Amino acid sequence: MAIKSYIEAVTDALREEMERDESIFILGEDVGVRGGVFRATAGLIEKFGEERVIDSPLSESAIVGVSIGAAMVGMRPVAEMQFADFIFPAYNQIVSEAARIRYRTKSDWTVPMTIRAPYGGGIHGGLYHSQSVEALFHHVPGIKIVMPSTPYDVKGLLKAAIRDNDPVLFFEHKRCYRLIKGEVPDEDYTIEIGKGDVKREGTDVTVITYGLMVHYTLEAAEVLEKEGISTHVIDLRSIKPLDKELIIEGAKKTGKVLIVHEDGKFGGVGGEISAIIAEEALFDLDAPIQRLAGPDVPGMPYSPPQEKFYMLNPTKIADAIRKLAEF
Amino acid sequence: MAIKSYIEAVTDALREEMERDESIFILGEDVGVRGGVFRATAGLIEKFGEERVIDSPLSESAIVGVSIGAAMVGMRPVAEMQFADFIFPAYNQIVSEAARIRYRTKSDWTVPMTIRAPYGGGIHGGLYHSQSVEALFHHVPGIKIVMPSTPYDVKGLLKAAIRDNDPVLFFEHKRCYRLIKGEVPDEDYTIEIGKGDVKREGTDVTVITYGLMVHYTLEAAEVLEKEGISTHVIDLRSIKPLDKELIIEGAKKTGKVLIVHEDGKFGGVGGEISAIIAEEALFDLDAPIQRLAGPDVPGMPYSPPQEKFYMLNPTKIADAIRKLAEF
Amino acid sequence: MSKHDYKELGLTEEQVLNMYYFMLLARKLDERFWLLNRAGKIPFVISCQGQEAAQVGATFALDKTIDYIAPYYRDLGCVLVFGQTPTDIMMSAFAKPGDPNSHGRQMPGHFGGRKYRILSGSSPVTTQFPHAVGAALAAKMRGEKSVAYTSTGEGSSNQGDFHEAANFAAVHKLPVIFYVENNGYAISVPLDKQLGNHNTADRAVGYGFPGHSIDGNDVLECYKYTKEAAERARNGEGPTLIEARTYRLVPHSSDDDDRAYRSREEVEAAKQKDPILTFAQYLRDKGVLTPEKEQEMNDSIAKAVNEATDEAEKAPFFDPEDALTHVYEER
Amino acid sequence: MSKHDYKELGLTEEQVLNMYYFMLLARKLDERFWLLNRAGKIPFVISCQGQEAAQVGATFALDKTIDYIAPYYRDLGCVLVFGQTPTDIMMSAFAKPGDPNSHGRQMPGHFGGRKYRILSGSSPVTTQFPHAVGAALAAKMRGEKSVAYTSTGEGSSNQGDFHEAANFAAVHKLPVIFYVENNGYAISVPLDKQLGNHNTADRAVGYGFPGHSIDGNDVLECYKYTKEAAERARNGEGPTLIEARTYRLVPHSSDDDDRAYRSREEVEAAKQKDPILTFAQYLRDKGVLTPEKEQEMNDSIAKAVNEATDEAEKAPFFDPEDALTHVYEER
Ligand SMILES: Cc1ncc(C[n+]2csc(CCOP(=O)(O)OP(=O)(O)O)c2C)c(N)n1
Ligand SMILES: Cc1ncc(C[n+]2csc(CCOP(=O)(O)OP(=O)(O)O)c2C)c(N)n1
Ligand SMILES: [Mg+2]
Ligand SMILES: [Mg+2]
Repeated sequence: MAIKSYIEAVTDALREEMERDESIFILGEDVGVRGGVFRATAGLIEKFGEERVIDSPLSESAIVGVSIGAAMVGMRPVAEMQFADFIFPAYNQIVSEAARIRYRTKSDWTVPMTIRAPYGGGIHGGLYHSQSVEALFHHVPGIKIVMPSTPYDVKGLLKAAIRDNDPVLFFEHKRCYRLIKGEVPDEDYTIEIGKGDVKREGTDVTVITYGLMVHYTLEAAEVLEKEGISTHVIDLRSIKPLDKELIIEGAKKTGKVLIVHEDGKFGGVGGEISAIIAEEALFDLDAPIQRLAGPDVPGMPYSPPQEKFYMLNPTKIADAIRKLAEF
Repeated sequence: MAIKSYIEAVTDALREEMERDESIFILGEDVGVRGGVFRATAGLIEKFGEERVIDSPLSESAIVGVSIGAAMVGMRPVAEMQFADFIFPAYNQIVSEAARIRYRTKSDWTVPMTIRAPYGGGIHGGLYHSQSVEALFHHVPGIKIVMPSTPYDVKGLLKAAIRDNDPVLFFEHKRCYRLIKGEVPDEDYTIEIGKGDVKREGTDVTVITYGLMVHYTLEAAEVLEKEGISTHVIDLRSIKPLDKELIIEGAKKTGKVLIVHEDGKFGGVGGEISAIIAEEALFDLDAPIQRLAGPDVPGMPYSPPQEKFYMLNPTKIADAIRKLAEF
Repeated sequence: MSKHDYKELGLTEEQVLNMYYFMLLARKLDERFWLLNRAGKIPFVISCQGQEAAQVGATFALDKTIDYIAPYYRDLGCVLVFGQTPTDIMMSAFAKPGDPNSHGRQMPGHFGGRKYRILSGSSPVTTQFPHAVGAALAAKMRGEKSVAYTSTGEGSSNQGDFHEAANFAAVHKLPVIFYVENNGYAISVPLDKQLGNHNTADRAVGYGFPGHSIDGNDVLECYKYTKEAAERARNGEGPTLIEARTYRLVPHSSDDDDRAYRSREEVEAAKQKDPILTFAQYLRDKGVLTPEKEQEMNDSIAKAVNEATDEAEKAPFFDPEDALTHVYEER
Repeated sequence: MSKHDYKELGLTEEQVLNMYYFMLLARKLDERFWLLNRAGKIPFVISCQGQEAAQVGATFALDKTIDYIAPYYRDLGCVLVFGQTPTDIMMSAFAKPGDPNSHGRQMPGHFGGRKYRILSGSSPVTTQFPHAVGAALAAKMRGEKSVAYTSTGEGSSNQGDFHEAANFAAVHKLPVIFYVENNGYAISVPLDKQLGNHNTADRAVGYGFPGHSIDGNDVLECYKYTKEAAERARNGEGPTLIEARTYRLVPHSSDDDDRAYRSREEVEAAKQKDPILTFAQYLRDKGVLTPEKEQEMNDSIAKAVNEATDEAEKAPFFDPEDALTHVYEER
């Protein structure tokens, strides 16, 4: 075991997988000598050469489309979107192509491709360098979406994504990159995509969340413990498929559910989670299902006080849990 | 009053608006001499000339992007996506640009643009000519989404969309175009975007739906009435903003809610509707909130029996209502 | 009539007859689709008629044992050359088991098939361009000699993916051939309203690789230029853009009525240059297509088309529930 | 040094001094950003340094009373010419009330402002190209004589929107100028990995309108070609593509470290051709920029930059809740 940062876990997973399997290559903007604008691919071009760590032209649709073509004929591309905010020019290639090639050919053709993208706010990024984009993809059958919160989960899930025979969107929270550190085993391991994780056991309120918000929720839970409120914290880790069992189990356990995500509320991932609970565990509930999320505005402002206002934090989360506990 | 088809209501609204306001123009593929592949713009080029009814190159991102630019400087473009399925190349322009220009300039710049797109299945269109795409946009603050079911609503809402000072996605169900007829006033009128409509009053089960499914639900309700089951049918008409009041009121009225949409279930619009109810009317419910939707597969197959299997119909809807009534 | 001498192009008598055979087979299958559609037996047709020379000429220049093609919806000629059979085609038209393209899931014309080295295509146009570039990138990375061929219509060449794919391939000098079948219309939209420069091959200049606008009614010319492009590609010299100038002899699809937007005179004039008629005449003039051979070919094609139609008509549909399978890997 | 004679271009002494003034003002504001950033006062800088001639030369050729510009994030020179003040700029750098671009909502460099006829820009690159085309289409429809100008980097010219916008404008012969500031890098990616053909102006051939690759270090050359393009546009002759060859003298942004990917020698060599130094020399040689005038200009710019910085530093922030406003029209 070693202590690694969240971003080191990314780099380690990439390097180890590329060592293991020659068909894996990286494609993205500035992933080469620059090592990525966040340095997630640092050192890889030196190790694997510019044939396998490709600085692509500034063309997201080509990055994804070319990856799809390469994946169809047997390669395993790991494409990088420099920021999740810039994934939309590739939306057609992801939604119309990557997600459907298996289905439309009954698995005659498949797309074993991973798309990595840094997402999330709180980094002075303004409208277009702070976004969470999962809500714009979670409806799409044929893709998987992973959003890990810890270095351990990052490494195990990124390896699983790369080995998966279907397209996986792998969203990494920018704020976590250097902020979050944790133990990572030295041995090779993977984590099953679609399985959540209880990050804290509790009995009063169940919080269902993912990404940076897991950490904020755990902080809130610490504070609340002193007040005598016990919080059950589910880290979804994957947004698609969702770990329905863990969600239902968590809802039944406390009867009070708070769904937390950084992204805006309306039409967010929280809606689906709430609907699943309302469909399958309604009579186990002791309080309305609550969602705590970002405001429904088109983006996170650059203005520092406004960015702070937009972002959730442990205090806001603790308040919401407290309210629910007292319900 | 005259009896008009759903598509005639589209054409009439376009023509009347273009007569009223010179800044309105149409931009899309085959909208000119061809009058649109569904003939929604039939006769307009003859009346308004090719300067105002523009056959564009096959470039959805340009159609939307050019419309945005024209709208910013004072025009009121009505862009047509030939099929909703082909809106994704323009996703970046819609989501990153149209939806945010007001917000990012505090209304210094605005985008009074309408994007019309025929959507929906049951027309032997296969994966890429049958889609419902609203779930991929309803999360996006800054845009509005209208999905009318009757000629009356089409005309009133399309006029409202064109007069709206924000970008509106106006989705027209292809199957409704010639199938659905109804009374349309001769006088000018608009319908407020964001207001749903009770299409049938009932007391046992509340169905919340939109588009073609409104008609299928009304058919189901007819059948069920003979069995003594009374169905309350809410036609949302607009997906964004959602008519929250009408939804809550409908949920409270019967205590049993069925949400119906043609599109797949996971991450669909139904999730948000369910979550709103679970948040605000949980203790008024007598049964779990149910969602009846298409299967979670990447598209509607072309194979006739499979297309039929995919599509909802009055029988499937009646079964779901019956089950809920008996709960 | 072709201005090329097939022998000078290194083609044998048998090969040119074979080319003609595929062109005619494509045409006859296509004609049958329309009959079936008008009889209410298949819901949708999208045609190759008029573009057979462009398609057959190009794909004949490829190596179907190692190359990949990512064709577009009109490319019936291409997929026949790459091995699809009349039965494959008819199964696809009827959306029945045996359809190698999509197993009944997609509309006809959405080609594919791993065993034929045909990448799966969809409806949103030009998405296949980056895919072909990806296949070419893989070939380069693995040191394989294979070429990726992809085609689209001239209207579709205005999509952003055209540009992004072309530039990407140029940067990496990838073994890919971009082929535009310029048939004068994007559904109803004529060139004047589609293109600032009607010659789409000129775009190659901007990417730094060769571009050729060629006579798409001349199967030998299409063969010649594609052959050269394939050789360049195999030699590591990078992509080529070819525009084949053709004409769409029928409406856009079975849902279209082209009388609204083009004159009958124009269509009639184009029919005079029908590549099948002119190539048949060329072959007759060269003494290659004898009356006996012609009769034989017509008979065998008619038989193949009839049998395939019968088989497909009689075949059962897929089970409805089968629609739920193959969303993700099934283990 | 410019190979053009400003008088032959129809420019007065006052005008060329004014050009120099805007170039220098842009540079000095930009230098101040870096100081503020390194002092922890503003979180982000994206620079115009090295590209001032390309920006000022081009926008000087436009008519700011009727034309629209849709610039990209480096175009500080452009927006100054179109009327933004040092205070505007500093308010934007600090994200405070008075920022005309986004009222504190966007990062600096995301220009806009209706009163300045600057269309609002975002971060996803090249989306402004179709917007400018739309503004040009509106001008044509309304019979106005205005021109729409839009710019981007050479890396960004590989986005699909570049292609779609260019072709659309070509079809309709719209009054638009596409301007590419080719500074040799897209962040760390050099031309060899970005472009199949390093000359992006060659792409104009494919669209059927003129393209020019010009010396972006020569403000007069940039003026000359943009002026001609604007005249063509106003005469209904359609779009022009101009590539200005420049160099980015500083890292991509305050988050970048360019030592990883380019040598100090290369940067030093480029600094010898710094357009501000060479234009100053040109003006001195022509006797236009006298020592007195130079001193005066330096002083007034220093004062303006200082005052604007102070003002912005002292200004209050926006209210947090203000973040919830202007999502839709507020009635
Ligand atoms: C992205 C997208 N937009 C619109 C369509 C609808 N559509 C199908 S074919 C076609 C015209 C294509 O014209 P062209 O590329 O010239 O090919 P042709 O049909 O003439 O062979 C259109 C608009 C589509 N399939 N995909
Ligand atoms: C669609 C999109 N992808 C990626 C980025 C991140 N990004 C910002 S600037 C830049 C490089 C741009 O290079 P170039 O166009 O040459 O302009 P320059 O910065 O050199 O002036 C990149 C990759 C972005 N802003 N938008
Ligand atoms: Mg065509
Ligand atoms: Mg650059």
